Order: sequence, then structure tokens, then C-alpha cells
Amino acid sequence: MGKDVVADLKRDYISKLLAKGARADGRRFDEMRPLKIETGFVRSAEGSARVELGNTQVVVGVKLVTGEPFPDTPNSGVLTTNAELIPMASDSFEGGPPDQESIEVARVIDRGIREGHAVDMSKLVIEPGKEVWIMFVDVHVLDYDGNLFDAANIGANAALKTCIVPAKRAGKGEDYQLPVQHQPISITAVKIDDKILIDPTHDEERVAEARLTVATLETGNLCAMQKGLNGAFKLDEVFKVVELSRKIGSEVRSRF
Amino acid sequence: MGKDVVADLKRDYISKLLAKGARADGRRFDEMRPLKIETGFVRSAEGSARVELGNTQVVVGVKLVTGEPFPDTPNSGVLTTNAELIPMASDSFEGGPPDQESIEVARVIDRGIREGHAVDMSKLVIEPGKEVWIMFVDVHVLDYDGNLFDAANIGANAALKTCIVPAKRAGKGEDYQLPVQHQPISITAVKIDDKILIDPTHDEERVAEARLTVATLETGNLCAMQKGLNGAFKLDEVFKVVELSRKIGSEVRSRF
Amino acid sequence: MGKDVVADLKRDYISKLLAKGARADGRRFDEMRPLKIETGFVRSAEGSARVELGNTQVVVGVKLVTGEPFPDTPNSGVLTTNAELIPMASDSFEGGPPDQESIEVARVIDRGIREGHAVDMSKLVIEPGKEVWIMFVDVHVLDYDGNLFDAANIGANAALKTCIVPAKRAGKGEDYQLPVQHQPISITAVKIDDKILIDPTHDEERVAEARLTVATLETGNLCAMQKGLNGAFKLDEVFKVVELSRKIGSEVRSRF
Amino acid sequence: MGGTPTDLKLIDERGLRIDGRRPDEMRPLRIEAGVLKRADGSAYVEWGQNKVMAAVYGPRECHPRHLQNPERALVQCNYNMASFSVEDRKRPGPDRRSHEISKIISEALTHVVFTEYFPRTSIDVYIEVLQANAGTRCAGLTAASVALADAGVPMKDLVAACAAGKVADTVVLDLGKEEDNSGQADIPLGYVPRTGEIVLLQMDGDLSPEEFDKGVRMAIDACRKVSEIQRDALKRRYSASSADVDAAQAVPEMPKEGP
Amino acid sequence: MGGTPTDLKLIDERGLRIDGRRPDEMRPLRIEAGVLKRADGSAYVEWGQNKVMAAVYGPRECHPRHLQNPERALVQCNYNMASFSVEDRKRPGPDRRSHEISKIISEALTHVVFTEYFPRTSIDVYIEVLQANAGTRCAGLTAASVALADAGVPMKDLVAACAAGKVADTVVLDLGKEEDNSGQADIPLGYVPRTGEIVLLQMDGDLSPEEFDKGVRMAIDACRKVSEIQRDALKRRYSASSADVDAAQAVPEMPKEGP
Amino acid sequence: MGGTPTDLKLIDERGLRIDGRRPDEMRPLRIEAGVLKRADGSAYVEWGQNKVMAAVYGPRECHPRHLQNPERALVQCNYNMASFSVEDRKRPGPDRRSHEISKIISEALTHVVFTEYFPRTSIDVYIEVLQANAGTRCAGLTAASVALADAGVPMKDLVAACAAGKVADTVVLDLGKEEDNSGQADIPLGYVPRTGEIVLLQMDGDLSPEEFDKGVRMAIDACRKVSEIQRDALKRRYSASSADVDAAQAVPEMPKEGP
Repeated sequence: MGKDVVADLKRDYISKLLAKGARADGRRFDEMRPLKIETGFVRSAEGSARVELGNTQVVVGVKLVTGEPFPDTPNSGVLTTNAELIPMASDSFEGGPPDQESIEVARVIDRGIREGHAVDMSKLVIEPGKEVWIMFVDVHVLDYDGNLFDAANIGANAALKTCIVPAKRAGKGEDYQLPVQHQPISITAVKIDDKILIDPTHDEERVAEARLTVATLETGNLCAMQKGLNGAFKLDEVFKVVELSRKIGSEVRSRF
Repeated sequence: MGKDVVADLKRDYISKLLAKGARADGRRFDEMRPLKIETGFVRSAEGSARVELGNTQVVVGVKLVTGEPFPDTPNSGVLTTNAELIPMASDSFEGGPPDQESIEVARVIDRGIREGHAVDMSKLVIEPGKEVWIMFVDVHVLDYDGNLFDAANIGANAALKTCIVPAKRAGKGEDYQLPVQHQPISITAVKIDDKILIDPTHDEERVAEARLTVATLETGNLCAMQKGLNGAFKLDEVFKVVELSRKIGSEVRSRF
Repeated sequence: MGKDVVADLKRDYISKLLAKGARADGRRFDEMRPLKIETGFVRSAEGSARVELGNTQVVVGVKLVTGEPFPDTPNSGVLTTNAELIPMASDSFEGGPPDQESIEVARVIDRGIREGHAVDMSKLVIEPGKEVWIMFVDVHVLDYDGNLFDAANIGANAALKTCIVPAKRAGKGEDYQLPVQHQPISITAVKIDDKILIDPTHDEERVAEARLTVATLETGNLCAMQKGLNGAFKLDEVFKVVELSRKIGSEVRSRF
Repeated sequence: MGGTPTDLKLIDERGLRIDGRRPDEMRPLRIEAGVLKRADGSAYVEWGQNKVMAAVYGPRECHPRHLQNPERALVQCNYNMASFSVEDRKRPGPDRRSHEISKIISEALTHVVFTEYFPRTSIDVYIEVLQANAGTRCAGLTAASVALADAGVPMKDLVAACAAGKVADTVVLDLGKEEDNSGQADIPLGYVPRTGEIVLLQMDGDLSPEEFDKGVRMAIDACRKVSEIQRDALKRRYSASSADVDAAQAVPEMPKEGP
Repeated sequence: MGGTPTDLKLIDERGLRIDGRRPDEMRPLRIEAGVLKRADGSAYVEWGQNKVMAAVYGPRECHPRHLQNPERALVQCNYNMASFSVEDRKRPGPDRRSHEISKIISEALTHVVFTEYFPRTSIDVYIEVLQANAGTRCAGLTAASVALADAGVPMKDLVAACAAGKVADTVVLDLGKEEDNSGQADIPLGYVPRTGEIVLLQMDGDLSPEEFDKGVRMAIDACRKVSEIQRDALKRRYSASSADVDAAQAVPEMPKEGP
Repeated sequence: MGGTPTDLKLIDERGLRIDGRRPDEMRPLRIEAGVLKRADGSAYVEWGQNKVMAAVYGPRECHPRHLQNPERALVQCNYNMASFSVEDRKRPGPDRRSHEISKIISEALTHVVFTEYFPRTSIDVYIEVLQANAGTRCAGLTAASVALADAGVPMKDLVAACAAGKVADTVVLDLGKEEDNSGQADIPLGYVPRTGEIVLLQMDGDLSPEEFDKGVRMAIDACRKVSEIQRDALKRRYSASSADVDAAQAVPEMPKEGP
């Protein structure tokens, strides 16, 4: 019950600030937190990145192993995305098998990469229908202060961009750069008191009514979207988030 | 505790009726509830049936996929029976992996089909010792008012009877009718106050002392049997249930 | 809470005895309990032994099946060790998947066999890189009165020594004796009130501060070691346990 | 989107779709309320080749206890596909996809239920997909809303759901299986007609902002029609109940397969 | 039944079975009570080539609590096969078969235990099959009854168990492994001699009503003999205990393998 | 030990090791304390090519309740390897190796924490291996001690850890990956410098008593050096904190990879 009281106090504090047009950390409503990207952090991975988005910190590692393609896509590599919301990162994360929250994060990251055709999967075929590269994108959350979706999405994009296909180790010719062709960048907004805030902190997420994540491409087109939380959006709010995501996504993409 | 009081009241009510030779729904002791069988209910299955036995409702779907035979039966297809006692069907069913109750149901259904040689498994061989048809019989319980054993057994028999082996889809020649050769029909009885009742409702099952399921064939022979619950049967009671099962099983079989 | 009171009383009792140089069952500090080894107990296993160490009783069974070698050891059979601390053996064991305690037991037994090169694994290759014998050493604890490590280690050594490779059954030529070359015998000590006791009973384990298991070879060399429990050892205590393990291990080895 | 290359002509020269529908035409939708006896509320939906059953239990005691909310009811949805509901048999039990769908449907339903009336309880919604043919999450959410109403759970409004998408560069409504496998985008949407609120929204594929705008509006229009069909089902359920002296015998039967 | 075609002649010209037994002859059965120290009660059974250990803990506190019955003890049996108990190594842990056997043995034992004496408690029965050769459920139930008695759990009577079956068109008692693999029917049966009640009954294969009648009666006769052997084991256990001053040292040892 | 035959010359003619180290030379070790915001305490360790993060939560309420000790805090360590931390991708989730390491690290830490100050609570230690190159259990234990201190958990002393081993018949300190794969023995050791106590000790391979004696002493000497580096990290952490007005901004950053 103690927690709830704290939550109520935080909610009041956040609400009062929002009424004055302000956020607890001084950001504008449409402003992301400072973003640091460090690639090549994990040498045992074929591609990796450590991302700090404000106080949220994730490490994304990409591993490539050979295996069989799916029967219905013989001319395509395989993408598998996993997110580990380990209890190190927050006292709200529990150990054990992935729960609905980590599954949702993994599936939304996966959807961005897959539907945005970040990687040319046809170039990950060793022998059509027989052997392809299986690409494991693993998201490890170390420190959690909200907006995992974007931190992990940015980390995945950065890790893929620097990823080397370890063909030599597998006896499949020379190593080569992973054929990355697009950066599907996701931007997440929440709604609190009918206001739309970009890149929510953990405190903002806890009092938010609804959440919308939109992934966009260089073309300005949309490639993935996910609404979350128990609240709702009006149609004009959805369009507003879409526009913000295109604009800010383009700024983030320029970092690559 | 509230539940127990209700159970006690129901027990008294059922007992008093039984003492007068009557059941709560007006049936004779050796009378089944109305039985509806609808085959072909699920088009995505190779064979399927929806069965209503009174207010108990199950859907049985049969899927056939190619796979390896067991090493000790190279000239036989493989039968796998599964029952999902999903929480939709009753507040007494819990989600999660199959519990002892659903495992018992699945195994008794499986025993009837297998030991009654319902299907000529030797006709499900593609290449002896290498590739055979794996036959998955999946029982999905939608609404539970007692006697799953018989509802599921009847559903399985009906689904198998209408089942098509999807050879074409698997590139194994032309589709053909599943070689069904027998209908092993199970009939279940419970014992309450030394009385034997056929096809128990959920209320009757809850107050029953012992349960006996007997599956019989066209020949009148027995092919499977399972006693359940914490009570006991005398030998003459067993023989009585066997006789009832042969008689009523034969009536049910005439519906096929 | 009742248990804790009992534990406290036992602790006091054990401590007082130790202060006088005595143990509850009359043994010297460096004395093992009576050891009975019965090999060939389980005919369905390729090798087996039943071991009683005082009131601790374990059955170890060895099964050999053909399978693939690990990619990095194409010229070696595979060893897999498993311990089942089943609830039959003690009210402190719970059912379900292996917990940390049974995993530790299995891994320490495995380490002794593996690092002590008990079996010449190169003689378990059928076709290099393709097919080898997988050796399953399964420890089944029936009655638990402390010191599983040593009872299971001795059982594993005895079971291996009598093990026959079932080549004929697998169509791989004639049966032959498992090529056992060493007996890595482990001896376990605990520390209570700064005293070192060999082969602790369950009561002694419960009040022990620290535990040390040392496996030695015929050469007198060490091949595996594991410290356990929340307490600590001084360096001279470690050396003392090592010496005791070499001496007593050699006595146990003479039983083979 | 599957994005599998295909020889299928998804839109023909007359502008019609592979199953003959116009771009803004929904597949046939039939809903029956109150089809199960044991559950507190239930609904059966046939939507094109989808067959979906929904059942509601509760408000009832919430297990496990640590999930209890002292101020609200918890709406917990469990979406499950029968192993035989798809061509390639699905392994029984939840997979990652069904966990995600259970979560977003729970969230969408929570928004409309007056959860504050039933503190500490759980309202459990079970969705079973018996036959799947693209669009099962929308069919499931639509069925679940009706089952909640059938159970007498007080709600602001029924949630209606329908997807829009893009095939052969055309924005279309309510994708069928071939369209889903070979199409360019899918936008499942859950809507509250009374308030104009969007409570479920996902998208995958490739859409310009204009196409997204068009698709979302198309899906919202369809949700209004779905809402009508939901209301009809409930009306039939209640009139059937009141017409009979013994309401217990008045539960409509599950509709039979057409020829 | 395995029903595997076989060249084995299961009944020879003299009417004897593959291991030389007459049709109505049981395999050798040896029972020792009180073979484990830690458990409250225990029994070891060698029945032909089967080796089965049973242990009982309780009545003790019932975990998890929601399983507690305020009026009765819960008898919970856990039947488990050691991975090395069969020729083809069994994966450790329960499979569907062992879950079913645990359930029916629990039910059979519950009938004879005076569960009403120990409300809210659990009586936990563990059966470990160390070597299996057909008939382990009957051996396990037989051992468990003795272990319950050894633990001092009050019972109406011991449950005795034995199977009958059909091989080579002949009704026979207590099938061995080859007979089980190639036979025509099996009827495991658990029996309470004092009351004449059947508490465990299964059947699979193909039997005429007459054959079933004959088999069941044959199994019941055998159960009466099993019951005698159970009682002998307990008598030996108690006399051994009382003969010694220190009862704790009097526990009979597990019998050794014959040559 | 891997014991894999190898062409690698693990000790060269000058007596130097494959990475140029002397037999008694440790790999470079860098420790930073307080690198995470959410955890109560944290530490990041780079030890040769190992990268390990440790975080501490607690003392806090102990779940599940039946694990609570009415007299002491429970120190529960969870050691986990990221799937990408090794060349061959590791399946996510705990395996038997990580269960064992979690257990022995929990035991080692319990010895130094004043657990009696916090009855009924849990002190949860999380160790995440991000990049592994032999020696992660020692790196993890070393990091965990610093994280406990950073969390303000009272301890008798920090536990320091380092392994010794044998390669090419030479006793050496702190084996690297190639040495671990092809070496002859490994002795991971956890040590409490203030009291001279050994709290973690394992060994595998083949060692004479003399070699073991030499190796253990070598590892203990190294632990004293590790302890210094641990103390330095904590000093930097505290001085950084007190130098800034806003302590929250003073948390040292995670060190960047060198070129």
C-alpha cells in the first residue's frame, strides 16, 4: 500500500507540472532525453550496442548462427528477437521466464526490424531451403527508467549496423558486413491528462493512461505501431503521435 | 467453505431423489442425455466434430502431419491424444500445463481409440521405419457439465470417421479417407448411494463415490476400462456397468 | 518455528559432544560411517550400484545410448550426470525440477568422474564426429542421512566399474566392458566449532558452518574440489581436509 | 506482414478482391450471445472463415492474491488458439504471439469496464480460436465485449474491432488469410463507438501517412457496423430469454455451419 | 497392449507360459516393510523382475494450503520411474503415464485410509520404480499399502493389487514384460480383501465379457494371496522390532539380489 | 578443464604465457562502483576480456515468504550470462552451471554480510555477464562485493576473488580463455583479506598436493590485490559523490572500451 501512496503523490506532482506545460526533468513535451550510443561494446557478439536514453540503459547483442529456414520462406534468413527484462534493471522486473511485458517489448522491437526490412534477409541465405543465417537480436536491460521500446529499438538498429556475418568461423567463406538497408526508428509517446509526451520516464509511464509506439522509415512511411496501457487515444491524438514520431525518428536516424 | 455447503445441499437433494428412483433432470438411471454430433465443424482440421452431451460441449479436431514412426513400430502410424480442459469450460478448470485430470481424460480417450483399433494404423505408413502419418486427436472442452470421457470419446470417433489424410498437401499422392475400421464407444457410469447412474452430470460427478468408464466394440467385446474417484465397486457392480456400456454403446454406435 | 528449536537443541548437543572430542554416533572425527556397496542391483541399467553410507542410501544407474558428440570433442563420448533428490528420501527434499542443491550434487559428482578421467571417453566413439556413446549417470537418493556427495560418488564409481557397453543391442558389434581407468574418490568434511569432521550425518550437516569435498586419484593427486555452506575455511583447514581426503579416499578405493 | 511473393492477383481489373469483396467490404460477421451454460457470459463469432468463442467468469475472487488491486477489478484476458485451428497444427499452450494478444485485449477491455465497481476482484475473459483465417484478434475482442455484456458486467460501451490494411497498393478493409500472407500492411483496431476512442491499435507493413489515415478511418467505420451486429446479438439474446418462461432453456444455440 | 507381432510362443504345448508359469500363476513376490530410516513408513517389493520402493510421510501439514481439506486428510501418491529402470533410458521427471498412475493409486489408497481422522493434513506416498518389468502399478500399490501400515496410518484394510490379462487367447495372471508387449489384454486391479471392494480397475486390449469375468476373478484370487504376503511382511517387521531392545536397529535390511 | 588437445604453446621459452603474462600475473582489472541508477548498489568490472555488471537490491521484503529467516537476512545471488556473452550463443535463462555458481556466490557473500541486522529480509544480488572470457565467477563475486558496499550493506569485509590454475605443467594465476580451454587445472577462490578466510573454493583438473598448495597461495596473494582495486573503486565513488552538490549527477560513468 505504501507504493500506492507514493504513486499518488507522484501522479499529483506530474499532473501539476504538466498543467503548467512542464515535465519533472525540465524537458519539453516533444523532447527526448539525452541519447548515448556505443557500438561494439560486446566483442563476443557479431554486433552490439550499449544505449543510454536518459537513465535507461540497455545492451543489445546480435548473434548469427547457421540453421534451417522456415519452410515457407526458403530464400530468407531468420530473425529472432528476445528481450530480457532482468531483475537487475528494476525492482518491478521479476526473474523467471519472459512475462507478457518482456514479450511485448521483444515483439514490438522485432516488428520494427522485420516490417521495416532493416536487414536484407535474402542475403542471409547459404543454400536456399536448406541453410540460412539465423539472426538473434537479444536485448538486455541493465537500468530501467522508462521507454524500453525506443532504447531497445535504437540499440537494435545500432547493433545491426555494425554487425559482421561470421561466415569464416562457420566455414562459409569470408566474413561480410550484415546487409543493413533501413533504420526503422521507433518513437514512443504517452498520454497523461490529455497531453502527449514523447520518451516517457518510468515515473511518467506509471501515471500514463495510454502509450503509442510508432516506427518510421527514411521515406517517412510507417512500418510498425503498438498501442499499450489501459487508456485510449482519440484519432487526432494518434495522428499527432505519428507526426512526432516521423519528425523525431528522422532526427534519431541522423545519428546513424 | 461456501462451496462445501452448496455441495452438501446438492448431495442431499440428489440422494433424496435417487432414493425415489429419480434424477435431477428427470432421466432414468440408465439413460444418456440428449446427444448432438456435428461433424466438419472446423475446416482447418483434417477431421472434426462438435459434440453436445446435455450441457457438456466439446470440439474434437484431428490433424495429420508426417513424421517418424516409433522405432519399435516401424509399420504403424502414430496416435497422439491431447485434452485441453480450458478454464473457459468451467471455473473448476485452471489454465497452465495439463493437470492430472486432463491427462487422465486424454489417456482414457487414447486407450479407447488405440486398443479398439479404431483406425488401421498400418495404412498410415508412408515409408516403413522412415516416415508415417502422426495423428493428433485434440479434445477442446468448451462447456463442462460432466462426463467428459464419453463426450470426448464420441467426438473423437466422429472426427476420425470424417477425417481425410492430407497426402496431397504433403506431396504424398492423393488425399484419402482415414482408414477407420471400428467405433470403440465408451460409456461412463457413477455410483451414488449404491446406485449406478449412466452419463453423470457435473453435479452428480461431484457427489459420486466411484466412476467406471467402459469402452466396447461392435462385437460386444471390451477394449478399454478406467475406474476413477475415491470410492469402490463390488464385482457385481462392475459387471452391471459392463453390461450397460455394451447396450448403450451399441445405441450410440448406431448414430455413426 | 518448532523445527528451529529442535535444530538449536541438536546444535547444542552436537557442540557439547564435539568439545569432548566425540560425535553423536560414536565415530572419531576422521572416521567414515559403515559403507556397503552392492553392484548389479538394477538389471535394466548397463551398470548400477546400491550404496549405504550409514543411513544414507543411494542407487546409481548408468545407461548408455548412442548419439552425436559435442562439436568441439568429436573423438570423445559424452558424460551426463543427474541427481534426483526425490522427496522419498527426506522431508527436506521437494518434488519438481532439480533445485540448486540437487544440481550442485550432480555437478560435483560429474566433476569428479570427468576431471578424474574415470572412463576413457575416447573408447566410447563409434564414428568420430558422428556417433558416440552418451553415458548417463543417474543418482537416485532413497534415504538421506547426510553426505550425498560421497555416497553418490562411490556409487557412481562402483556402477561404472561394472558397466557393460550394450553395443550388440545398438547393432554396433559385441558388448564390451566400459573402459574404466581411474577411481576418483571424493571425501567430504564439514567444519563445526572449528573442528573438522569427515562424512557428516544429516544432523551434523544442519549445524555445520562450512563443507569441503575433495576428490583424489590413485596417484594421490587432486581432481575436483567444492566448498559449500555459508561459513569459511582457513588455509590450514583446507590443507587438513585435503590430506584426510587423500588418506581416506585411498582406503575407500581399496574396496574397488 | 507475411510479404511472401505470390502469383495471386489480390485486386482484379474490376477493383475486386480475391474473395470478390470491394476494398471497403467486411467479411460476413455473425455473432451469438449466451452460447455456453457454465460461463457467466459468452459469445460465439463467425467472421469469414474465423470461428471464435469467448467466455467471461466474474467478477470473482482474484487469484493469485498479490495481483489484487484494492481499488479496481482486474480484467484478465486469455487468448488461445486451438491446435487444430490452423493448417499447420499448433502446439497446445500459449506462445509469444498469444501472450501479446492477451495483453492488448486485456488493456482494451479494461478501458470500457467500470472496474472501480468491483475492487479486489478479477474479471476473466477467455477467447478460444477454433478456426483461424486472419483477423482473430479483432474477432476475439469483438466476441469478448459481447460476452462481458452477456455476463452483466457494466461497461461504458462495447468495444468493436476490425482491421484495415493494404494489398496490391490498395487500402482495404478486414484482410483475409491470403491477403494477410501476401499483403503490404495490416492495422488491427479496437474502437469505442460511443466515445470515439481507440483502445487497440497495432500496425505492421509499409504505409504512407495518407494510407494510414485512410486505413484507420476505414477500420473505424467498420467498427461502427460491428457494433451494430454486437447489439443485435445481445438483443436477440435478451428477447429470447424473456420470451421463454424458463430462461435457462432459452439460450440460443450455436449456429450451424452453412452448406 | 503393445500388440506387437511376435514369433514368441506365449503359451506352449503344455499350456505353460514363456517363463514356465501356469496361466493362473503369479510371479514370485517378496515384500519387506520398514526398509528406510528417514520416511515415516516404507516397503520394498520385488515382484518378478520388478523392484519397487514405497515411502510414506505423514499425516503432516498439507502444502500448498489451498489443497487442504478441512474435513479429511489428502492422500497424495507420486509414482515415479527411475531413468535407469527400463531398457531405453527414461527422461527423468513425470510423464503423462506416471501422472495417471499417481492419480489412480491415490484414489485407491484414499478409499482405505481413515482420512477423517486427520483433517487438513496430507499423507504423502512416494513410489519409486527402480527396475521395471510389467506390472509396476500393481507392485507400487501393493508396496504403498504396506508402507502406509508401516507408518502407522490407520486403514480399513491393506489394498492388494495384481493384474490379469490375455495372451495367445488364454486368460492368464500377472503378465510379464514379453507378455505385456505381445499380449492381447491387461487388467490391473486393486482389491480390498476384507470388504471385497475393487478400488483400482483398468483394462486395455480386447476381451469378451466372459474373458473379462474370468480375468477379474483370477486377479481377485491373486490379490488375496498378495494380501497374505503383505501381512507376513508387516508381521516380520513388528516381530523384528519388538525382539530388539533398540527398535531403531531392528529395521530389516533390503533383501539382496539373488545369484 | 577443457583439456582439449591443442597446438597452442601455452608457456613460451621465456616462461611467458600466451597473452604475454608472467605465471603470477593477473589480467588487467578495472572496477567502477555505482554505475546503475535504479539498483540500490552496483558495480561494473572489466577483467581482461570479461565484462560483468553486478547490482544489489535490498535489504527488502523477502519473497516468497516461506524462504524468510526470522533471524537473518537471506543473501540471494543470481548469476546470469547474456546470450551474446560467448562465441556460441547461449540460450537465455539459467542452466545448471549458472545455478551452481549462483549458489556458491550466495554462500560466499552470506559469510561477510551482517545478516543478523536485517531479519526476515532478502538482499538480492544480480550478476550479469555481458562478455565472457574465463574467470566470470571470480569477476562476478568481486563485482558483487563492491555492489553490496555501494548499496550500504554492512559487511565484515569485501570478498575478493581470483583463480589460479595449471597450464603446460606450470602453476599460473588467473587463466584466460585459451588457458581454460586447454589447461590442466583451475582453482577459483574467494577470500576475505581482513580475516584470512576462504569463502569460495572449487577445483578441477589434476594437481599434486604441492601444486595445489602453490596455486592456492598464488590466488590468495592476487585476492589481496583485487581487494585494493575494489577499495579504490569505492573511494572514487564516494569522493565523486561528495565533490558534487548534486550527488545524483556524480555517479561515475561506465568506462568505455579501450581502442
